[in-house]
Amino acid sequence: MNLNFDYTLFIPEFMLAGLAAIVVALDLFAPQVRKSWLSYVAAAGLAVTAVVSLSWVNKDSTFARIYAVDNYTTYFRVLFMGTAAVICLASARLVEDKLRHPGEYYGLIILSTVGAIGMAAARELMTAYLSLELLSFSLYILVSFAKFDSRSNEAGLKYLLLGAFSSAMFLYGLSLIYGVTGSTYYSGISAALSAGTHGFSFALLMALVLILAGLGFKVAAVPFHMWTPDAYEGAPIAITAYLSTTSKAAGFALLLRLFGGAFQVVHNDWSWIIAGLAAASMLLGNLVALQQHNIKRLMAYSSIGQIGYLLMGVAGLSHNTASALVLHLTGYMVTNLALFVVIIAWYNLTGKEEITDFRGMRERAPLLAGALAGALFSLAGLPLFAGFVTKFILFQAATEQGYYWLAGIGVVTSVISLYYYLMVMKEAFVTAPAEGETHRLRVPYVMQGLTVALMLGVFYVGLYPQQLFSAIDNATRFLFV
Amino acid sequence: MHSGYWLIATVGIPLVAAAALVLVPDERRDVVRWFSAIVAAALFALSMYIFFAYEIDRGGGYQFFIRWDWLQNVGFLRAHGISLAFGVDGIAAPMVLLTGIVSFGGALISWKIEHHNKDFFILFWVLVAGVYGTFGSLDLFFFFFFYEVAVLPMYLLIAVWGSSSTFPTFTRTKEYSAMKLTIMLVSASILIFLGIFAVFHEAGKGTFDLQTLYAYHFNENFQRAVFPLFLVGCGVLAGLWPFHTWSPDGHVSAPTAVSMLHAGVLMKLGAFGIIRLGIQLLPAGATFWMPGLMVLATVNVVYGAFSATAQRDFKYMIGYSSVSHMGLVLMGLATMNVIGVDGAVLQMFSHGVMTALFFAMVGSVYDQAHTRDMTLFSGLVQKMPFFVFFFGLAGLASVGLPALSGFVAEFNVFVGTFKTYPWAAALGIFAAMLTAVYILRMWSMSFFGAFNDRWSGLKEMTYLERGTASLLAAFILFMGLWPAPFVDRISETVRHLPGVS
Amino acid sequence: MTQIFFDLMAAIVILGALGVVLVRSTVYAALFLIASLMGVAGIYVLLSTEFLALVQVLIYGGAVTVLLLFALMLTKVRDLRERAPEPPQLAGAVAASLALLAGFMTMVYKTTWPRNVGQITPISFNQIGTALFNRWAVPFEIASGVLLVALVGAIVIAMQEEGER
Amino acid sequence: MESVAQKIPLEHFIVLSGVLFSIGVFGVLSRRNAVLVLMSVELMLNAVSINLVAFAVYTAPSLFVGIIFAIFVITIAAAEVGLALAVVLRVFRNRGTANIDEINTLKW
Amino acid sequence: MTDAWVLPALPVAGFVLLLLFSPWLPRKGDWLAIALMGTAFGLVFPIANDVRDAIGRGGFHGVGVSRDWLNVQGYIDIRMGTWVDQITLVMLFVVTLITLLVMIYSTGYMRGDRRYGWFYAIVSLFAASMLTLVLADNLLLLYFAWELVGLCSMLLIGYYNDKQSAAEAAKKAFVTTRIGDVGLLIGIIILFTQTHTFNIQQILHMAEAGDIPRQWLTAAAVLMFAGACGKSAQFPLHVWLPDAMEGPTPVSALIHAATMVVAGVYLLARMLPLMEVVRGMPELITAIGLTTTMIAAFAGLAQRDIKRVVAYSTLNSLGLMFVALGSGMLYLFTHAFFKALLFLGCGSVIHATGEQEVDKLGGLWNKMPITAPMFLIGALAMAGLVPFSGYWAKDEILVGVYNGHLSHIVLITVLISLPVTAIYMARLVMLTFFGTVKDPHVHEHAHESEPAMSWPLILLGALALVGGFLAFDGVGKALGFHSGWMGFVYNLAEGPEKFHVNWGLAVGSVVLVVSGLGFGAWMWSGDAEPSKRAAAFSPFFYRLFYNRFYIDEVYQFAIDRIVLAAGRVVAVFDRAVVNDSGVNGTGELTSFFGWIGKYQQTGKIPNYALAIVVGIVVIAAVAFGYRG
Repeated sequence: MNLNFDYTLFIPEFMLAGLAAIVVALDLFAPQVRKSWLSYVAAAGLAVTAVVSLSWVNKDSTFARIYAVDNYTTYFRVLFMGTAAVICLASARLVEDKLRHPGEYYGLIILSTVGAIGMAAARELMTAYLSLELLSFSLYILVSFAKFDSRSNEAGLKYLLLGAFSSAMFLYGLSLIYGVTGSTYYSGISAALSAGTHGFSFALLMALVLILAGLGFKVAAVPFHMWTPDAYEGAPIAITAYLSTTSKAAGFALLLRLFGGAFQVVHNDWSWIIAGLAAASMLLGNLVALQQHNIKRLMAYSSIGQIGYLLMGVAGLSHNTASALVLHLTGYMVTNLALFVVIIAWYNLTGKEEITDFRGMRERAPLLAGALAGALFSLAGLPLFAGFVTKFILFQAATEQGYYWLAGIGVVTSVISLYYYLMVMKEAFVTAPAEGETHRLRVPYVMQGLTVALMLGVFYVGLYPQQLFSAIDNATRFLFV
Repeated sequence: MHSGYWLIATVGIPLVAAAALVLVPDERRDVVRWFSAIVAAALFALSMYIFFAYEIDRGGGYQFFIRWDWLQNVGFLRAHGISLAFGVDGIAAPMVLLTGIVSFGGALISWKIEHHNKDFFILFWVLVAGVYGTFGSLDLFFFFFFYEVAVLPMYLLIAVWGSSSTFPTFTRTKEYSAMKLTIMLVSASILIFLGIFAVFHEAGKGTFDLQTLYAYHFNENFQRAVFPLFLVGCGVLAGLWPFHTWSPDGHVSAPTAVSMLHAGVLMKLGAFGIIRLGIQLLPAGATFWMPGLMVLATVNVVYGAFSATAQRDFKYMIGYSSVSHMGLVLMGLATMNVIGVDGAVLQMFSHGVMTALFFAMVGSVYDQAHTRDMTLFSGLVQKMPFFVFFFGLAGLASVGLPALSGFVAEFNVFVGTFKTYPWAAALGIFAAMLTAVYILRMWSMSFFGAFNDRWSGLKEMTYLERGTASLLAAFILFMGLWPAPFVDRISETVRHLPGVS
Repeated sequence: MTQIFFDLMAAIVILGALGVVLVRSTVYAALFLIASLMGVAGIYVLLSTEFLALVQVLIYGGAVTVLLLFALMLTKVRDLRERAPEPPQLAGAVAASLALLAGFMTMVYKTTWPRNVGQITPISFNQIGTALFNRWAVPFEIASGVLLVALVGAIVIAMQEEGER
Repeated sequence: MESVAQKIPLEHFIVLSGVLFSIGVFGVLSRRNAVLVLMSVELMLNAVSINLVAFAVYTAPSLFVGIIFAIFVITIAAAEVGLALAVVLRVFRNRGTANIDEINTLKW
Repeated sequence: MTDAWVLPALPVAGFVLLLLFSPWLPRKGDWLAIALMGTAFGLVFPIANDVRDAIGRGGFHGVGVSRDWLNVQGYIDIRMGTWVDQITLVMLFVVTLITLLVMIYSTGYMRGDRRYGWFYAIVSLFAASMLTLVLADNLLLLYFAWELVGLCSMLLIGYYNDKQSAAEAAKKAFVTTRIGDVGLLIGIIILFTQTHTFNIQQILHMAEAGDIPRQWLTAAAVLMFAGACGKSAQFPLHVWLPDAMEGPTPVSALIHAATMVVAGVYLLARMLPLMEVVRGMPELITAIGLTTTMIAAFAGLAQRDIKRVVAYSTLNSLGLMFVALGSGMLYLFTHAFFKALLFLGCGSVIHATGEQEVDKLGGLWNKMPITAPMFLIGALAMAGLVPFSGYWAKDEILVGVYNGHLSHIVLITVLISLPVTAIYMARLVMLTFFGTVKDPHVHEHAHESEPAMSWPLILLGALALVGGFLAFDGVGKALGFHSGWMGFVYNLAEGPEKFHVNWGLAVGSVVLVVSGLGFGAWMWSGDAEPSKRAAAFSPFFYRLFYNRFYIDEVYQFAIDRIVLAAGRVVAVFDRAVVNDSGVNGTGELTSFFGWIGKYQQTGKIPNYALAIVVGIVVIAAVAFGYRG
């Protein structure tokens, strides 16, 4: 077998590792530097790396058939690095105010990005698993990074214990797959499955169930979602944003690559499971979100609901649905980031994170309020914003695979979600600010810039996604080889 | 042929206006007002141009056609997959004009808004863009896109600038009404959503282009299965019983201009959707289901009228009368014959202008009196003759008095209905009589009689309001006295609608 | 002979595991864990993977268990005995794990497993090393990343900060 | 030692790993001390390792991927324990308990 | 004739000009309205001349001219246009003349009113609508105008907008006539769907040719008749007319006596061929007319308001016109004069005294030397005393009934109504102008009205006196109608219908009327002692008459207890069931599910892990079951 051991493929990952080291070193050896500079360095480094990684566009190469650097990987590289850069920028003030060890904080974010990219790029089970753990470990730490906040500790502990538990499940599933097919390469698995050794089917089923449980935990699909609200609520708010974006997206990147590359031949055996998970996620996430008072918990349930929509695309996995899924995922990430930037900025200024604490945002920080409205509308899937187009395309793709009932649940729950998004908006726009809290707040320029940039992104996806969708379409083509 | 750029401008101008307003500082209220007034006037002129330049003798097809490809050759989409295809036919042209009129009126009426009028106008223009877009779209995706755009700003428009009211037996907060309106409308669009998916999938053309889809002959069973989705989905926005309650409550809580647009054009989107998506796309389904719609529409008409007789709040009364009148629109559509559908479209226009006038009037008294309870008023005519005049004019139009627009429309609806469902026509005409009952009840209760000194502080309408009202009234009279420009355009298109005989 | 060895090791593994989950005393539980893990090492030996057995003994027996005991000591100074779980929780746990076990058993029973693969060639340390650094370099690198992260994280999280107690 | 494959069917290993895994699951579900929960997770991971090694030996001994995998699993398990203990310690320091029943302020 | 559209156009111009500019015009522009109306009146004569000449040449068929108004090729074609024939001409003359006189009269009566310009504007609009109504060549335009006159009527009834009763009366008038209009509209639609045209002449031809299915024709006829009943205040839709007296008196004279209320009669005359084709229709019309006549006659006996008495007399007359069914054109013609005269007389009295309760008036004969005799002429004409115009017209009807194929009961009933009519007219005159002065204060103030009001009275008085002579062919010929007036109006091809006196009827009716008048005069002479005794003698009848047979109460009950109650029920249903249960209930149910789901989140790790395991087990179980 002729394997390609081209280490240049990993240049972006190496750069990231180096960047992480630089950030930690800067923190360690230059304590006089303002800590917010660390975030700028990290963000700049991430941005540069993202640009560098663009040079692999339209190149299809793998490292020993284990690690593919194709358009799909490149797409997610850029996406994850961009997200990480935004998170770094958005955390600056938060880290300064509430957290210690900023170097490690940014370093971990950067390293976790490597893990996320690995999940997207892996075409082999071990690599995928280890990448997943790299991301997870980073997140365990980041979630409990507010050391003196007992809620953060609790969230970290829950996330960690349950994460270990579910990764054990995942691993058990992987081991069974290995046993069934004798390979850990996606292509090998696919080949073995299509060779049709049907005697293995029960082990295969069990393996699929366990793998789905593990990945379901990662992406927070019902019923493997229980950690989500608690972890979201306890985590430092920027990490909540990170959890709801990169962590989820990486899970889906892995899911798509794995199921597209390895399990597509036994599509019938798992598609209904994912459909069920999708339905349960959409329903539970959006219904329980109705009852929330804390914005982070609300976002947690809302993201569970969003996961349901995305899973819909996995259930009827095909090139079209994958494209649609990634498009929606992208739109969702941009929107969610915009929303979280607003929430972080507001939290920085007021120190509050209950929904009712958003009252008077229109009066006190109009820019934030506007972005809040836009982002919420986008999440609810209303037009002009990203959510409408992406959801439309995603649902259309799902119905093409015959999942009308899923699309039905999807749109019904979208309406339910609109209700609680509007409740948030009501506080921001309708309710008057509390006594003595009527003065304008000064939002830092960085946050303003981020808000505007992300909202422009939301509008871009929502109003003219042709290039983006084409790029995604090109990327997802590599899933099924 | 005319340039489609004019048509696309109807969407572009308000959207650009909304974007431009974002940049205006909060405190520059007058800049916002003047800017909006100019935009509104421009749109009004543009709408007039589109309406009158629509050429009658071209067989009622789409004019002002333009297509910009938006998303194609990607995913499940093929060439022209989703395109910004615009064009008006004889049905859309009057609707475009209606939007121009009502939005112009709404913008002028909103002159006195002080609280964040910038935000108000941003949302207002987005709403207007959505409405224009829906009427102009010839692409299934964008039809739905703009349809939702039109609903999207409603929550904030009502919840922020609206008003809560307390009634003897219940309270209507603006937040409640706004939420109900938004949720109900968006819920309804679920059905449209699914319908669109089904149609796209069934046709298998890889495009949402409506003209391509119109050309495809859908299987009859498919049509029967999918048509109800469009019917109910769009019907909710048109106030179809029993999904109408968002409408009166929404009116009660909405600010004046929003009520105007809401009843004036937004509800028309629903009926328009039934034509565009239902009848044109799935004619056989329409033929199959229309008797059912006829039953519901008749309930609408009678039920709305009865409800209106029991209301004490101006806006509730008008709201329920809207339910009744939109029922007439649905009734006209349900006939599936040329005269009836003609009448329905005429009624859409007529009701749009008339109800806008109604709400403009109610707004002018509510802004001063801060109540809309008609039992509290008495003898208003002595203090506000102009107000009563215009209110009366709108009322008479809604009663269906000849020489006013309502008559032309209702008459066509009744004639059309009578051909196929005489009983429904009879009930409809009976409800038209009930309209007289509640309009005159209000009239004699609030406008006539001894003047109630409690309202001695009331002032006559401002000149701006009078101007707005005159504009609307002029169109009521125009259509009532000389309906030919409307009928020519509408009928030329309606006669070519599939399934309409 | 092999069968007996297997049965013995399996018994150790399972009894040890049961001890871990059932014994009330936390320290005993940790000791049971050692026993169980050593049993697993025995299984590895049985499967001719001595390297793995060695790793198992070194890492689990040496590092992990000590770490666990250490943690136990640090966190449960006053009471080393754990209270029994609430009945509903216990019932749920029993039912769920039995159901899972039933699932596994069904799977084992229903699946045709491969047999007769022929002779097992013992795998040398060399081969493992070569594979790890050659073909499996990527996962290896990532695993080192994971370790690094865990290391940094553990320090950051556990480190006593200035002004703390 | 003679070849295992002739003597013991693969099922035995899988059953063993299944039982071990289930016991681990039971431990996670029933234990109250965070450290013990962690121990139970270790049991589960060991079950995975048994599986992997057994499959490696029985199905594709020449590639020994399963053994490599098992090594990684052990590595990760160790790292996990280290990290988890740090977090447990942190929680204990802030709350004075490592009892997961009592760590439930985040809920509903 | 083809330019007849100018007639309504003139007052329309008046309406628009006054509406927009009246505040800035001298005298609020009343001169403008009067001038335009006068022009219109003047223009009737050339048209009449043309028609007369055309008839003289023979073969006159009416002249129509129309334009497209609304055209959906192949489906509906509505052409708006005018149609001039003899009936039209009679109506044109009446409408323009009476309107002109009322306008002149109103310069005095309405002087100083706050909304003087509005009054003239609406009266102009009314005139325009009424002219359109009579000129309309198609049913839709007719309906158009039909509704507009109703609107003007409503606006003018509610003219005194600070009076709640006026508002109520206006509402009642509009809604009640609207009930009839619903019928008319449905009737028109039925005819359209059967004939595909709105043109009256075409429809009549098709009806006569039997091209319209019988059941539809019947339905259309009945429904159109309902419309006529509403507008012409026939039983059971007559209740609005007495209340309509809330409007200014000139309005009552114009709209509720001379012109608008005869629109129903006009409609029947116009559609007569269609009505006659339908079996049973003439009988129905007669029956309704008779009922109205009798109710009005008896109710008129007991009314206290001077205008109401006249209003009941109007009902009485309208009933008679219905009974006549098409042979009542002369009555219509003369009725316009004497009834307008009566109303304007009333107006004069009210203007002079500020009082309209007959019980408070009296002895005004000397005070009002012009009004009183004119009023007397009107009353006698109404009562039908020879030789006043009413006599001849009524005689025409009696002869028609006698010669007709109707039951003798009809004739007897009509004859019974005659003395009753005479009695209450006598009562009105006695109580108002003779007898004792009941309220000295009122009497003190009374004075004759100014010339602008008296001259119209005098003119109308003259017409009421001599108008009936038109019935004689000689008079008609003298005026230039070749075959006499009656011949001119009725018959085109069949040759002139001679006016022939049935002496028995003529004498009999005179006897009845005279005895009625005499009895009335005796009853209410002096202090009206006999009448009081009579009222005391049978309080039941008195109350029955006074309360107008309680028909209004029945309506009130129907409106309050049925329509409005139904409205309230629907409204409550809408609130409680559709909204609170249906809409809110759905929302609350959804929220409740969320509430259930929320509490699954216990915050305890074992529970979360349990959820994962349960999830796996369930999925695996399903998968195994599905596969196994």
